[in-house]
Parts: sequence; structure tokens; C-alpha cells
Amino acid sequence: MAPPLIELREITKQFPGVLANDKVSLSLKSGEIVALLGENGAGKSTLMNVVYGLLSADGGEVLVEGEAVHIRSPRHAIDLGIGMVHQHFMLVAPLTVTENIVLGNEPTRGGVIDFKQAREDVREISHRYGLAVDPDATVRDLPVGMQQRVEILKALYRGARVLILDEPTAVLTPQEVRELFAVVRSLVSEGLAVVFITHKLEEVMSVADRVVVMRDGRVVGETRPSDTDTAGLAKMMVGREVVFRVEKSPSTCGDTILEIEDLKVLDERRLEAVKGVSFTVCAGEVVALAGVSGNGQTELIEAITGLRKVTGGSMRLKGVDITHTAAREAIAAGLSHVPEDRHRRGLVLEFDLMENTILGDHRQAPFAKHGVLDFKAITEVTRKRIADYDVRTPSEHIKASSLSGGNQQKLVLARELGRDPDLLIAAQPTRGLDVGAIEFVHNQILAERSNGKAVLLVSLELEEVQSLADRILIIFEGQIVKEFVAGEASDEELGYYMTGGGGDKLSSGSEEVMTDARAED
Amino acid sequence: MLADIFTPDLFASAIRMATPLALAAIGGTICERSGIVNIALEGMMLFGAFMGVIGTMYTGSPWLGALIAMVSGMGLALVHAFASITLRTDQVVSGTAINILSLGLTGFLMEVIIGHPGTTDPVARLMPVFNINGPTEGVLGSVWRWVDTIVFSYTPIVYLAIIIAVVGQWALFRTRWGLRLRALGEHPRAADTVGISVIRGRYSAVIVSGALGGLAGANLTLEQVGSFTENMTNGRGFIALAANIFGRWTPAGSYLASLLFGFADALQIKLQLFRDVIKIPSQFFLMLPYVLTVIVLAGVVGRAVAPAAVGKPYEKG
Amino acid sequence: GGGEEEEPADNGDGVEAPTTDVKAAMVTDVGGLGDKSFNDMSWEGLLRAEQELGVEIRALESNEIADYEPNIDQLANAGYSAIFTVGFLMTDTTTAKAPEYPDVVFGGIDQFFEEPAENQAGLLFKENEAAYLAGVVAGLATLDSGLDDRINDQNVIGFVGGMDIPPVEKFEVGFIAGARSVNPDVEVISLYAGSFDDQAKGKELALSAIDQGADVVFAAAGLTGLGSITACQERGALFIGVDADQYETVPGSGDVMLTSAIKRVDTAVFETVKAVVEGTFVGSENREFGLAEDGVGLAPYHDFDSAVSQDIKDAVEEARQAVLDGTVTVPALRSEL
Amino acid sequence: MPELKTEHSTSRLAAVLRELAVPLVSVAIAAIIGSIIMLIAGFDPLAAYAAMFKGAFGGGRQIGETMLRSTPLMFTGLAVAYGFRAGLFNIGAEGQLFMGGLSAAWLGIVLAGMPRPLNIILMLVAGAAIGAAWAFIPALLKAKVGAHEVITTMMFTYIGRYIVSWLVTGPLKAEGQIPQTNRLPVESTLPKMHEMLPFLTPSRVHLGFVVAIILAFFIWWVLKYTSLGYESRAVGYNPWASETGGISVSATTIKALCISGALAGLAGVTEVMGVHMRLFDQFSAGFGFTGIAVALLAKNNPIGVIAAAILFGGLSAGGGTMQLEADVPQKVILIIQALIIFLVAAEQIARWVIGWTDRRGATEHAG
Ligand SMILES: Nc1ncnc2c1ncn2[C@@H]1O[C@H](COP(=O)(O)OP(=O)(O)OP(=O)(O)O)[C@@H](O)[C@H]1O
Ligand SMILES: Nc1ncnc2c1ncn2[C@@H]1O[C@H](COP(=O)(O)OP(=O)(O)OP(=O)(O)O)[C@@H](O)[C@H]1O
Ligand SMILES: [Mg+2]
Ligand SMILES: [Mg+2]
Repeated sequence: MAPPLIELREITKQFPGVLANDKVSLSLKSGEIVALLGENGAGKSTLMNVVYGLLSADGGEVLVEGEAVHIRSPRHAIDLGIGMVHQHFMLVAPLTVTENIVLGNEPTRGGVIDFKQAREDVREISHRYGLAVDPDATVRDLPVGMQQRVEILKALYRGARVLILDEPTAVLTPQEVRELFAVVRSLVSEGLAVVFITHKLEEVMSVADRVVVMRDGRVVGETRPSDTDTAGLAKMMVGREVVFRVEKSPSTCGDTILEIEDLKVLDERRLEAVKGVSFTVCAGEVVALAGVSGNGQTELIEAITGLRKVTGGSMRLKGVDITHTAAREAIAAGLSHVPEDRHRRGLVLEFDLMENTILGDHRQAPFAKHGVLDFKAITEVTRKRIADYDVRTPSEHIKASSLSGGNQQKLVLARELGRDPDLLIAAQPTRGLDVGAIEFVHNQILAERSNGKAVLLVSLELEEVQSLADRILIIFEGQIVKEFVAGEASDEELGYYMTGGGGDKLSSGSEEVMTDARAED
Repeated sequence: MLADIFTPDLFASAIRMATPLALAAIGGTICERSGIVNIALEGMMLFGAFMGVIGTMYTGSPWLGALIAMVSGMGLALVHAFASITLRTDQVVSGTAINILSLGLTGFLMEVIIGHPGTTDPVARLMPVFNINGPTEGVLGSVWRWVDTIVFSYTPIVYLAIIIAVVGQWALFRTRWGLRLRALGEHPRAADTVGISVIRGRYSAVIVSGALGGLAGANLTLEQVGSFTENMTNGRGFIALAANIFGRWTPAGSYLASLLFGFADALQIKLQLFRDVIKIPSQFFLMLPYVLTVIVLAGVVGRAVAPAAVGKPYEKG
Repeated sequence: GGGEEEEPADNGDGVEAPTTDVKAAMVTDVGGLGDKSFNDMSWEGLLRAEQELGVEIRALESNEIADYEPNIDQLANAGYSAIFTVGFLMTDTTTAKAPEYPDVVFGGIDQFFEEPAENQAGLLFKENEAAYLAGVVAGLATLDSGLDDRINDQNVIGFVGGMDIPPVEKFEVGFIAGARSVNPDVEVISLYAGSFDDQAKGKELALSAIDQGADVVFAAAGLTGLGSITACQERGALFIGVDADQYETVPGSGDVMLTSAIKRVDTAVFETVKAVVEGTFVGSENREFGLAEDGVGLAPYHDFDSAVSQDIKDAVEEARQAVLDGTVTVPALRSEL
Repeated sequence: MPELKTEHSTSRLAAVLRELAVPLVSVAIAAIIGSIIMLIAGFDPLAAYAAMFKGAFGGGRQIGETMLRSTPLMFTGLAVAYGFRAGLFNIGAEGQLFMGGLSAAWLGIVLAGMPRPLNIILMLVAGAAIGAAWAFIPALLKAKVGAHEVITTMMFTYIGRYIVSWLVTGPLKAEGQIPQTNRLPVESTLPKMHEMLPFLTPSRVHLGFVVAIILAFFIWWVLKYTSLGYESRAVGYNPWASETGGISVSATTIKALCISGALAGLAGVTEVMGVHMRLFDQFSAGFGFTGIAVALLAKNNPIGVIAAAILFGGLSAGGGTMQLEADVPQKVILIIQALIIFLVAAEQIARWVIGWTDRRGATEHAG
């Protein structure tokens, strides 16, 4: 029998204060998809970064096709046929798709890039693997799903035989996830091996050939989807039973908290991204905004939270007009916001956990009195929140940047929910969280609801939407094209409307886009 | 009055004064595109200016002098690279230290090598490249005067600067070197993950910027004036830094921004001719280039976005 | 420090110099030695005192203004009995220090003291008188195409100033007055660089003046003026130097150096040291050195000596006489022109 | 930009000692390299350093001199450091300093005859205000149209210097030939410190030194313990997250650059009120620019600024003695300054020399 494509033997990696990988062994054969599963901070990314030459292990060895190699650098990994798609994409935003894909392996003539050849190459592989992209688009302008394709194409362009995908589905819509899986299957059928890190158990069930579960830096089990179910996987990961369907009492709609009327908002390119949206959220209700990303959700939320100028319509929070107020007033008026991009918008990574905990409340009691910070109170509250939200950290003095991705998200949630808002706007609140943490967050959101708070949830996860929302608004091309009451619609129906299945709305919508474009000139 | 101001020499003067700024600014562009801030351009220019003179003094050839100026600039750049890339020192700190070092070193070496402070004796200079005898009479004569002054009157490094701007612009957006450079400054980790050596790329960019800074100094001493005076760069390196930002981190933009500044300075000199007419103190003429820059920046240019990773030391696992 | 030259003279070239226990020193202003201007000229005066009087000499450079006072203290405490402070920026400091060291004589170059102490004298120069003579030369030279083939048929001359401050203004105004006295229609272009150490700027300014038709350029701009010399050499114009006889101090400038408007700081320093050595020093005054005191003047024409017509030489002599006689008072301010 | 290390509760004394050991060793290495350069050039480094030390700390007068020279550097160092903490590079502190000096020179005359304490307070406040005002336009341009502060503050430096140059040769010129303003009446000047601390007699150090020290602690406190400082730092690190947290990025930018300008303005005020008693064109020895080095040497820590400024002040004060007694050109001081900045910033070298295996400074980053 041929040796496995890649074999890891007793890989150990120590970070200051954290043993991230503890004698981890793993092997990977041609033609198989291995799912790597584990709680936040279990050490998955660390392990894969070792394989890709980004980190060097403190112990253990890596064998590629039976031969022990010391992977010194990503270049070396690439040469060995290893490709990796990082969760935080390794794309150079101002460059084009083609430039990003060929970067490092450019077709050149005497140092001058042969752009024609490069574009040709990109088209060719994008066609071969069914990953359609526009080679001349600037990466910055692409939606995340498209960016991920570029990432995969990058690896394939370099001739990867082993493809590592670190949480590839966290930012994708169900539609995009299905497309991704189709691509992954076709890749393994060509003899590639794929490592797939995810927190979504159904995905594991549907796509993986084998599942490896990590906890606290160690491999705690290995199984096959056919031999288990999601509950079993969850138990292996977390070490206890996880309740998937959260218990939800019937909605008791109180006062209207948020009223949006005919709201119009422009995007970065000054095109209308939100085109006259109206809806309300009342106390004790969770309203979900579902849609494929890039349909105006980001702009809508930024408008409500005071981060983006409104060009038309009005917004009221608890009856008070907030159409033209800044983020600060919105926060003061009782709004909390879990932003979708935690690194950019959610956290100041260089601040420690205490400083991150007070962001937004740094002028208010108990954190500040007359503009002077009270570190006693800050420490106290931070410690309490770290404990309440199970943020895994050695101390509240460390920088937010040294938390694992999932723990960073928990920190943001701890802050925003801890504020005790009247309205919570949560965008992708469980992105990157493990099942245990998701369960916890969902319960927190529902607790807010039963406390009579209003919640506006923006999510790509239909399951999350279905289990939390009292009402579901489908947003498509900047307009709300359909409204459902909880339990009324199947995932398929939601997906249908999310992708523009609303018939005439679709065509009228696109006409409007053109009118807008003309109006811009 | 207008005919007195807009003489061919106004434009030639603008181009001459733009040259050292442009060379240093392009050096800054290349350096910052790789993700390293270079506020040491002033020091590199000053050191290049000095070593160019010393080199010419010892070799007798201003061409060799210019080469030595570039190598000296590269030497300081190597220090900057070592500090900011290898030691991951704050880049502004390292740049500031180099500026001070260069000021001290040139002053100290003046006393050690030349034997006195202040200014060196004149050395051989690089002379204008062309010397064409065109028509002098009539319409043709005056047309030729314009063409000769604006196109053919310069010394080699002035032309070289234009070539560097054009070629640099092309190379930044068309060659492998340029693509990788841009990637380094925007997202070094992305470059690293596709096997581009961040360290090597940044070292070479910093060293190239040192060579250009040295060349800018050589233009001052070996073309414009022929001798070295302590602190003779007079803040040009900082103006160049501004020109690089103004030119939005592109070689051609840096050149044009420098040209704008050079033009404002040349114009200011021309306007001084009319001190009897425009009765304002000389300081207000001297202020003009700076005021103009602020106005243009505020009114026309707007937001300048630096390469995303600029100034951040790159740490590898 | 000024290097080896500071060694006492008896270590020198065998010429037996007289000895005295007077030690004389100077504190430079922030321009420092090597400025080809008053700092260097003061040092020249001390060197002469070393050679001719056997005085031990010393120069302390000031990197910044804060150095003035400690530098003076250092020298006074080290036993220097004549201290020259160079440049008007040291006026306040010198005034403050003179009473503190009553045994030390203070000479303030370019400094005017309101109430000088007994051991304190201001040494000032009538720069405008030197510039006046230079103006006479330039005003006539620009009309005299026989002088040199670089003289054009336009009646234009140029002035390049460093910073626009009174001592420089005196040079400018004297120059203009001199030129107009012999050539009422002459156009004088005066341009300022805004600094004393930007040669490249000095060059561009001179080029601009030359472009405008100037064929004689006078620069009172410190090191900035060195660039103006280059401009003249490149573009074919004549140059008039400043402070020192720049024919001597700027090597290779002979081909354009018509003459220089000199300010005999060296003489002032030397004479003061001599007075101290001889015990004849009188303080409590501001001494002004003009043409009459031989404290300012015009340098020789050197390479142009034969080219400069007798008419010009006569005119200069006439002007000098007129100033000495008091028939002409040279203006010092733009407003007096 | 480098920033404050967060203290760990464990063994603070050891941490403080460690923090001190590294810069001290760095200074020592710089001195050694400086000696090598001097030896090569034929000077006696031991004599040079001995003289330098004597000139900087050899007695009350020398200590006073060092304090005097460190005073403007503390102000400009604080100015630059505050800007850096908010993500702004105020390269134009020199211009703000000039405007501060200008206001003092003018106001000091206007206020002649008023009680001294009142004058001092008014002049300090006014100087800070005009320094802030001079930074306000660049700040506004940064906040509103995104004009880069490196360009604008630098341009405003040149503009400010020419304005001062014009005023002292024209409208504000005192009688006589010298381009300077009238001398300030004594009630508009800062008292000398030897009036309170006789051991500093007869040095020139003035009350501005105390003001600077107090301000350094105040700025440290503002940055660490106030909402204002918190907002400045947050914006400096991550404007997007700050915005999300309800912080107005443009308002914070404007505030921070104006605070920076105010601090730089105070450098000008105290130089005029404490040292020169009047204004002239060249009253600043590039303090605004040296302030950048001071701030960076201090890693933008206001308390560190005190130490860095005193170090620079000492080097500057010792330079003259070194020149006189060891015959070494003052330029050597600049070289040693540069070496110190390098070595203090590049801590690894000192750590390596100390032989610490401690790798806390070199945390690995992944992902
Ligand atoms: N560069 C680093 N420095 C210090 N600690 C680190 C570093 N990188 C990771 N860690 C720690 O190592 C542990 C494993 O992190 P890793 O990123 O591998 O987790 P993960 O399994 O990918 O978690 P997640 O699901 O949240 O992405 C965590 O405790 C994390 O805090
Ligand atoms: N500046 C930093 N300093 C220390 N550690 C860092 C820093 N940046 C990232 N890390 C570490 O690198 C690891 C990878 O980070 P990143 O968030 O990119 O991916 P991840 O672990 O896959 O997160 P996610 O849960 O979103 O998948 C994290 O565990 C984090 O601890
Ligand atoms: Mg991870
Ligand atoms: Mg003529």
C-alpha cells in the first residue's frame, strides 16, 4: 500500500502558557476528506500552520509520502504539494484576482509578467475545477464567497495535492457551501487529499470521509460519519451532551423598539445598497435578516448603528429619531452591536481584554466617572464576563490578539450583551464558534429576548435563523423581498428567496440598479 | 510681467529643483511599497551628497563619485534594513536615528577627512549632457531657446530621475518584482504564504531606496553645486517623504508631486523679481511652495491610503 | 575645535614668536567654523594674534544656542582673558556674562550693546559701505562690455541674500545705493534664499537673476552664496564675494570673482587682542568699523585687475572718498533708499 | 508604534529592573561603539566621556544645564508621543513650537505690569492654545479630507517659521539692528530654579522644567486613566473598531493632534519665557525634530520621555565640555545620540549582550 500523502507523528507545539498541540498524530491519504473538529482553542489552526510551514513544531515529525521532512516555510510546503486556505484570507486586497493567484509563481518573460498568459492560466484552472471567477476583478471588491474561490484557486494553481481548508464555510451561504462541497469532492476524485476544519457538524456528516476530533491540544478520537451522528460528534468534542434545538418560548411582542422606514443607504462605491427598507422589531422579539452576503445587510446594519450615513428614510429607536445620529448616541440610546468582522470592527487587538471590555462604555459608569477610568471596576467586570462567557485566557491582561478566533468572538459577545441593551444587533454572532459556544450564545440571545429586549439577527446560517428567529426577513439586492413567521418556511424556501427567487421583485430590483447607476453620472 | 515669469528657465528650474526630491521620493515609494517606512531619506541624501564629493575628490571622476554616493546611501539603508527588518525595531525610530547619525557622521568626517567643518572645496562636476548649437535668430531662435532650455539643458542625473520615474512606474505594475513588492507592503503574510521571502524583498527595497537617496545627494553636490556643505539637504528628504505620499506611493506620482513642489519654488523665485510691484516681505514668497502644497492637498488630492502593512514589522512564526 | 591650528605658535614653524600670557578665544555661533564668513574671519584674526603676538588661542563651537553661555563659562574658567562672541544672537548672553567675569575682555562681533560694561565692547561693521563700493563696481561693470565678454547689453545686476535680516539688508541696500550712484537706470534684482546653508537654492536664485539679464551677481548669503558662484560659472556671469576676499577662500572661483565686499572681522579681532596684550583695551563702547576704520572694504580684483577699466577703479576711489568725507551717507535700510 | 507594556502583577520590581537594565546596557554599548569611532579618528574616548559626564552631571551648575536642555525636549517629546499614541505622526512639532514662542513674545509684552503668577499662567495657556491652533488646520484636513498629517504639519512648520521670521524682522522687531522682539519684562518670565534650589546656582534652568515633568505625569495619567486617552489610543490602534465603539474618529484625531500641538507650543513658550526672554528666528535648535527621537526612544511612554529628554539634554550639555577638555568635535555627540536611539530601540542587541535567554520579547505569531 502506498504511504499516506501526509503523516504527522506526535506533533507538539508550545506557546507561552499554552500547550497548543500535544503529541498530535494524523495521517492523510490521497482521495480522502478528513474533517478536523474541536472546540475553540483546541489547536486545529496551530496544527495546520505547522504543516504549512508557518509555525515550526517543538516536537514530532512530518512525513510526506513516507519521507520525513522538516517543513521550513510555506514555500517549502508549496513545493511539497501542500496548499492551505486560511480562515483569514491571505489575499492582497488591492491586487486583481489574477495577480493574487499567480503571486509567487508568476509567468514572466525576463522579469516582466506575462499578464496574458497569467489570465489564460487562471481561466483554465477556474474552468477545469468549475470555480468561476473574474480574473480582472480587484479582490477588495469581491464578496467573501468569491474571495474564497480565489484562495482555493491559488492553492490549485500551485499544484497542491493536499488542500487544507481552515473553517472554509464560516463565511459562506448554504448555496455557496454546497458549491464548495461539490468542488472539494471533485478535487478528491482527482486524487487530492483535503483537510477540512469546521465547527458545523452537518457539514462534517455530509462531506467527510473521516473525522478527527481534538480537545485541549490532543487528538481525543477518530471516527467515520457513518459510525456516528452530530450529537455523537458534539459529545466527542465538548465532552458532554449538547442540545441543538434551543428551547424557545412563544414570542411576546411588546413595545416597538426599532422602526425602520423606507431607509436608503449608499455603499463604498456610492451606489445605493439599501433601497428603501422598512421593518420593525419589537421588545421580546428576535427578527432575523437572512440573505446572501453583499445584498445590503452590512450597509443596513452600519446605518442603524450610526456607522454609515443615511441618504433617505428614517429610523427610530424606542420612538427617538436616530436617523442621523452617530454610533455613540446609538449606544447611549440602548443599542448593542456584534459586528460581523471582529478583527476590524469588533476588537482593538492590541488592547488587553480589560480595555476591550469597556469599548463603547468607556465614558459611562461604572467604568468611568467624569472622564476618569476606574480600573477596579473594569477589572471586576472583565473578570466576571470572562467567567460568564467562558473566554479561555490565562489572564485579563493579555492582548486580545493572542486569543483564539472563537474566544475573541466570545469576548465581543460578552461586552455587547453585558451592556444590557434594549436592542441587540448581532451579525454572524456565532461565526467561528464551536458547538458548545454556539449553544451558549444562542441561549444568551434568547435570554435577552425573554427579558423583553429586541434582537435583530443577521446570519447566513439558516439553522441559526430558523432556531432563533420569531420573524425572518429576506433581503435581496437591498430590499426586503419576503417576510416569514418562524416555522413557516423551510430552508429551501428561504434559500429560494435569498437568491432572488422572488420573481418580479428581482427584475424590478435590477432595473433599479441601472437607474441608480445612471443617476450617479 | 507674465512673460518675465513664464520663461523657459522657470520650467527648467522647476525640473532641476524637483530632481533630488523626486529621486528620494521614488526611493521612499519603493521602500514603503515593501512595507518599510523610510524617514531616513534625509540622512541618506546627506550622506550620499557628502560621500559623492569625497569619492570625486579621491577618484577625480564625478561619475565614480555618484556611484560612491549611491553605495553610501545603500550602506545607510542596510543599517535601516537590519534594524527595522531583522531586529524589528520601530521603523520611524531607526529612520530618525539614521538622520541624526548622518548629520553627525558627515560633520565629524568633514573635520577628520577635510580638516575643517563647514564646506568642502569644489570638486569636478557632472556637466550637462547635451550641448547643441541651435538657431539663435528669429522665431526659430526663440522656439529653440525654449526647447533647448526645457529639454536639453540638464545634467545626467536629472534625465536619469525622469527615466527612473517612468521605468519605476512601469516596473511596479508590470513586472514580477513590482507585483511582489506591492504584495509585501499590503499583506506580507499573504506573500509569505505563497513563498515570497518577506525579508529578502524588504531588504532589497530598502537598499534600492538608499541608492536613490544617495543619488539624490549626488545630484545636489555633483551636479548642482560641486561641493558639500554641512546639512545642505535642508529638509529635502522630508519634503520627498511628503511627495511620495502626495504621489500616492507611485514612482510617477512621486515625480509629479516633486515637480509641483519644484515648480512652486521656481515660481516663488520668479515672483521675488517683482518685489517692487508686489510689496510683501520676502518671507511670504518663500512660504509659497508650502502654502501651495497644503492647498493642493486639501482641495484636490484628498485621502491618501498608505500600503496597508507599512510600518509594521513582520514577524514570522 | 579647530584642529591642530590651536597649538600654541611656538610649536610651529620655527619662527620665534613673542610670548604673552594672554589667552584669547572665541565662541562661534551656530553656523560654526567653516562658514566662510564671520566665524572663519574671527578665527583668522585669532590666528594672526597667535602668530604675531604669541597669544594662545582657542575656538569653541556652538551646536545650538544653549551652548553659548556654557561655552563662555568654560573659556572664562579656563583662563582665557579675551573672549570673542560671534554673531548678534549672542548679544544678550555676552551682556549677561561680562559682569560675571570682570577680568575677561569680551568682544561681541556684530553685537550692539545698550550699556556695555568696562570689559565689553561691541564690534560692528558698516557692511553697507563695503556693499556700496561693490555696487559701484557692479553698476559700472554691467555697462562695460569691454570688461569681459560675459557682460551683456542689459543694464541689470543681481543680489542674492541669505535670510532677510538687517545685516543682510545692509548689504543689499548699500549695494543698490552704490550701483545707482553711478548708474541711475540700473535694475537690481534682489532675491532671498531663506537660509544661509542651502547652496542649491543659492544657485537657483542666481540663475534666475542671470536669466533675467543680470551679468554681475553679488551674494551676501553665507554658504548659500557659494551656489551662486557656481551659477555664475555655469551661466556666464561675474560674481562679487562677501565677508572675506572670496577669491582666496573659495578655490576655483577666480574666473568669475570680480571682487569681494569684505568685512574685516579678522582685523577687529586682532586689534582687540592686541589692545588687550598691550593693556590699551577700552571697553564700555560699541566700535563701528567702516571704511574710515579700514574695517570694511573692497577686495582686489585679482584676475580681473587688468580687465577692470581705470574708470571703474577711479569711480570706486571717488566713492570711497565721498563716504570718508561724509559727502555720501550710505543708507542701511530699504526704507532709506 | 511601540507602546506601554502591560504590567503583570507578578514581581513588579523585577520587571522594573529588567525594563531599566536593557536601556542602560544599550547606552553602554552605544558608548563603546562611540569610543571605537573616536579611537579610529585619533581621539581619546575616556577623556571624552569623562569630560562629557562632568559637563552634564559634574555639579549643580552642570546638572542645571542638563535640566535646562532637557526641558524643551520633554515638551516636544510628549507632543510627538501623544500623537503617535493616537496613530498620528506629528512631524511638525517644530512649527507649533514656533507659534508658541511667538505668542509668548507678544503676550509677555502686552501683559507687562501684571502680577507674575498670572502672567505665567496666561502665557502658558495662550502658548498651548496657539500651538494647538497651529495643529488644528492639519488636524481638520486629516479628519475631513484625509490629507496626510506628515505633509501638512511639516508644511505648517515651514509656514510658521517664515511667519516668525517676518514678524521678528518686521512688525515685532525691537529697536536696533537685530531681528528679535523686545525683551520680556521680568514679570513675564519664568523664575529660575536656583531661586528655589540653591544647589543649582548659577545654572539657567527655569520653572519650565518642573512644568514639563508635571505635564509628563499628567499626560501619562491621561493616556492610561482617562476616557480621552483611552479613545486616543483606541483610534491609534484601530479606527474602525473605535468607530464601532462609539468613538468619533475624526473628533479624536483632531483632539489628539491639537493636544500634541499644545504640548509642542509649550516648548516654545518656556524657551522664550525661561531662556531667551524674547523671540528671534533661530530660538529653537530643532527641538521639534529632536522631540521625535525623544518620543521614540521613550517608546511613546510619557514617563520614558522624561528620561529620554534628560539623556539628550545631558549629551548636549556635556558636548561643550567634551569639546573643550578632550578636543573632540561636538558632532561626535550626534553620532552617540544616534547609536543610543538605535540600541535602545533594538532591544534584542542589549538582551543578547546581557545574555538573557528570556524570549518574552519574541513571541511567535501564527495564522
Ligand atoms: N501565536 C500564539 N501565541 C500564543 N498563543 C497562541 C498563539 N496561537 C495560538 N495560541 C493559543 O494556542 C491555542 C490553540 O489555538 P488555535 O488557533 O490552534 O485554536 P483553534 O483550534 O484553531 O481554535 P478556533 O476554533 O478558535 O480557531 C489557543 O489557546 C490559542 O490561544
Ligand atoms: N498578533 C497576534 N499575536 C499573537 N497571536 C496571534 C496574533 N494574531 C493571531 N494570533 C494567533 O494566531 C491564531 C490564528 O489566528 P486567526 O484568528 O487568524 O485564525 P483561527 O485560529 O483560525 O481563528 P478562527 O477561530 O477565526 O478560525 C490564533 O489562535 C491567534 O492566537
Ligand atoms: Mg482556528
Ligand atoms: Mg549688462
